[in-house]
Amino acid sequence: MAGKLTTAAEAAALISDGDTVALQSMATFTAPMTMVRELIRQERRDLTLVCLVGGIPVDMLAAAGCLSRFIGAAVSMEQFGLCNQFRKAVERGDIVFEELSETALLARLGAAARGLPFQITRGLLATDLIDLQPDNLRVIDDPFGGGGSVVACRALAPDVALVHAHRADEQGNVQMDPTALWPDIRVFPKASRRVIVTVEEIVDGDRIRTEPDRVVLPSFAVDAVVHAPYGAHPTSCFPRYGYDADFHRGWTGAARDPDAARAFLDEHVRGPASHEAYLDGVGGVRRLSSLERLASA
Amino acid sequence: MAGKLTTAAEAAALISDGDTVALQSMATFTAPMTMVRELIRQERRDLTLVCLVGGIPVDMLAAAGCLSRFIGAAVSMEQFGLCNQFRKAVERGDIVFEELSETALLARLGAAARGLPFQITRGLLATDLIDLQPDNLRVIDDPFGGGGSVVACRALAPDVALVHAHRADEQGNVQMDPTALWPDIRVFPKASRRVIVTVEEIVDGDRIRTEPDRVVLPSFAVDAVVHAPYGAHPTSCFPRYGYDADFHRGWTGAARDPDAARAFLDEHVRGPASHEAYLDGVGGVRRLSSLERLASA
Amino acid sequence: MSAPDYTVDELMIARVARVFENGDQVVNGMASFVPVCAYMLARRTHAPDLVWLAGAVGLDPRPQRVPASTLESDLWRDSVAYVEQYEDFWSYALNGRWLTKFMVRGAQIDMYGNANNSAVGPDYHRPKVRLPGTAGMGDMGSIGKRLFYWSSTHDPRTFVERVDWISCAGHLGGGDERARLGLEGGPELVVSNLAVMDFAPESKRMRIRTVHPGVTVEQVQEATGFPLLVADDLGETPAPTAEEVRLIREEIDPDGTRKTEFR
Amino acid sequence: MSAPDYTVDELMIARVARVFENGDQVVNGMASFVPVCAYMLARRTHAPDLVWLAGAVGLDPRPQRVPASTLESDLWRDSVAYVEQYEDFWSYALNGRWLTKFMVRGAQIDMYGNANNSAVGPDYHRPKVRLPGTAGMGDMGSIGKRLFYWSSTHDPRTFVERVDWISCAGHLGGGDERARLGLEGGPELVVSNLAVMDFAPESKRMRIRTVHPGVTVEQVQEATGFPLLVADDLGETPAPTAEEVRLIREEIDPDGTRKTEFR
Repeated sequence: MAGKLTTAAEAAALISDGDTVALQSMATFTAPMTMVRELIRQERRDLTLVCLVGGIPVDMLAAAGCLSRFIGAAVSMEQFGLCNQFRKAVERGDIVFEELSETALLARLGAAARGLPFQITRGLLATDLIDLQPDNLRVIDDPFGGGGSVVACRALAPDVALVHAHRADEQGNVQMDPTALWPDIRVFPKASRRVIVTVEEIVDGDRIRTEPDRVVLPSFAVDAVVHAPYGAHPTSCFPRYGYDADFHRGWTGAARDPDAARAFLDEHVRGPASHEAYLDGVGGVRRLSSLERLASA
Repeated sequence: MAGKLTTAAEAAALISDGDTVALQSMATFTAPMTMVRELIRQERRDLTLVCLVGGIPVDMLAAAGCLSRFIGAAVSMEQFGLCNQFRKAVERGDIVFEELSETALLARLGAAARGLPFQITRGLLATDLIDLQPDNLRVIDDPFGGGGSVVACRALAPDVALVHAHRADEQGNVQMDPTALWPDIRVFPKASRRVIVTVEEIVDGDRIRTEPDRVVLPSFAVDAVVHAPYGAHPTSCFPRYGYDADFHRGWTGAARDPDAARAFLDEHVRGPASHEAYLDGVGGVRRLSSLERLASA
Repeated sequence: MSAPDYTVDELMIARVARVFENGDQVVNGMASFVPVCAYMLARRTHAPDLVWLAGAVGLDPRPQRVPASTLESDLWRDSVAYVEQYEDFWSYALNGRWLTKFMVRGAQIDMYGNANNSAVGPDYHRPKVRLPGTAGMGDMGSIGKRLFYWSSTHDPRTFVERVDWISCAGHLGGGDERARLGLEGGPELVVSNLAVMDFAPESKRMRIRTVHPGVTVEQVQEATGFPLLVADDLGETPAPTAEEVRLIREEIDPDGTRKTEFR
Repeated sequence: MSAPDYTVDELMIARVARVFENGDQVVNGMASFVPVCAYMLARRTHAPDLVWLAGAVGLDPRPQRVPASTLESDLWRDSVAYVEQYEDFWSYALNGRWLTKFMVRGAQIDMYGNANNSAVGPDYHRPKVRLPGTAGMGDMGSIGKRLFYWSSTHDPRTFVERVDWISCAGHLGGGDERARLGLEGGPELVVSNLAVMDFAPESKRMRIRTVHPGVTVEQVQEATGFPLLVADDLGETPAPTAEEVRLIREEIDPDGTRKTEFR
């Protein structure tokens, strides 16, 4: 089978201006930050981002002017605040926020994953959020009677999914060590037309075969694999390393002001000539080791 | 937490005549045979059985007169034939076969698991099977237009689910070693009102905690745990033991004739005074060891 | 025996803990220190078998102490199970048999127990303040859960007459509107930093049940953006016991992380 | 170079193998020795990167030889992944991007490529013969898959004018009926123990493309319960090569398990 190993820069070429990008992200949990930084460097524009809960990658992409739309359930960096650059852009009307409850978002993506025009949920019933999206959400009756009303959620098929995982082989069999499995890795890739995976390590297929039940994405569902150790930094990658609290605080401090945010992105995203240079710039081995200690504490 | 450990006989008391029983089963793959034998011994009647693919347990339950209805996608013991006792009962009209494609069955059970009145599939469209079940299947249109027709599948909530797994703790956290995970263990229990699990071994909770990602059922979703080593015999329980081909051949030979089938059930199901006596009766340690060798060959 | 000294966070945690019993299953989301401390307290006191799904991931974890995040792996260390979320957690949550009580916090809560975490202001698309988003509350309000609010900011900005946008369905317009729409469950209790409130049986209007020690009904009303009902049997919120305070301070949250909610 | 001696099972396996190419993903169900041998042969010859999901469970397994069951763990030993079926396999199968070619066998196949694995006889509820059931074919016929039939029993009992019950949607009543209903894909090829048939472009009626060496069109017609069309460029099914036969006999299925389909 043709190997799928490529670089972040080449993988990002699979993403065009105007694309809908499904992005793995929770408040501070694993996000494919190497690819996020690459999109900022390559100045992608007019992206629609799909997240369950957007954290720092959403704020950075918003600050860099990459986004015109966000589809998801929440945006927050939890203890590090509310993603001010993103929030201000929504308040200005520069980014459209298509807000969905978790089950409604998952129903839309699950429908695309399964080739269905829609799936249903009882979430969102009687909220104000349904009428805000008549093209995507519609209240329908149980055709068998007796079951009451449900919300039909129209299929949402992103152009590309970006996820980060522990390891893969060159064919694209992607494996996770025991950890939280959020919907962003369980259904985002299946719903999307192309899938780009960054991983902590590239291994031989025989290593994957020792734990076949821990493969989260089979080779045929993966288009590109990028080797990116610490590729989730500054988000966490349990059980390998924790989130970088200092980096998050540095960003939230900078993100209060557009100029400071730009300077921060220049220093940590646009400036470093390589992934290794980025890691050196955020504190190098010393910092990364301390994050590893956090994860194994 | 109150322990859930009980005996097969006591667990079977959770099942009443007339109940709908979701039964783990593939052609020869893992089925909770200890509980199946107990239902035959206790002479349950008028059961509706829900299987993805029914194998020897379905044929034995049919032969013993326990069944009035079968809901599922197929009944077959693969190399060992078509489940003649079951088949004859359907041909006589004694057992109603509510036949569903795999996705239609899973949509019905998934709807119950998720508290939805129905779920949809595109499976079965244009077949003759939809019109045979107007109460359970109905063709509806995509409410957003453009998506064409889909089949709404009414929720199916069995009274009880029976499954067999590798291990559990006394609280009912159920774990599987790496193996095939069929829908019968992934969705049958969630859809059912009560869940009975037989396991190869009972372990301390700390053993479960070493592989938290391999728990297939959390304690709160399990009502009863029965210790049943070799509890899937004569079906397989990979990676512990293979299916018992000789036993299957013995049954298919007997099942050509109602009297022979009754004698077989007397010998191997109604006769043995205990699970251990059953295992001795089918060949004891010598046979079981040879099945283990098959699994690890 | 009530504690000689305690702070309002400890009082709220002790009060919230009493909501949960053996046999319940509970879950927490992000930045949920009051619920997490309350679950941990309940498990150490009257409800040792309370089933806790930390972060909707880790079943019955053994965290050493409350960490800085309630949606990170530190919280679900040493779990007996990691529950995959897309298929497993949501089936358990949507089914109706499990996780029947759900704790919610809203940037706005109104007199009928509707909550808003979406947007402040009349123009949803150009909001005065874009809030984080509905996340799971947009589901939990509609699928029959019994809702329990907590708020560390009892003020007229949080407790508003009508939320700008209903992103969590409470009692809607009050009365039997919720029931007429076929929705089960709904808001039962609000535990704030000033008082404990429920919803009157007929009107479904928010009603003071107990005021915290040292707080008057008038102070609660003044901090609320709509007229509150007052229960006939109005009482005082019980102070936490000395043992409860000790557990919170010494075992559950020695770092005082819970206080980040009370800045 | 064709093999000096071969049996019809080997000819069918070699012919079926040519259906699949690098980049395809394929799956097998139970008692599917012709497809399994064909996948294993294709992977050893022209399509080394054919992705095989053995038993809809094991991805790219390394079975030592074809076992007695094609739905048991012996088939998916040493897989690179175990694909969970309820959420994962079915998403990959239903999505439309993967697993686009599907092999089917029916107890009855009709002139428009509809198949029946449900019941024989006009009364579904009191059938003359209760067949095993529709299983996955009730899905695969309706969700846009390209269908490839195999049959080791080319006789008028299997090849019937109209199936008693359509449990796998083929070209339905023929012509454009399938397209009018919005169904994509559909039956493309039938590889039997006598001939290879496709479906005429307009009428969608079954049509002989090649007859196996030593078989005449008349013999095929005689074994068929409806009038077959005959392709203008009718030819002979290529015999398997010596190397194909060697691979099947020595590496893939030294136990001859495939022959259980040809009893």
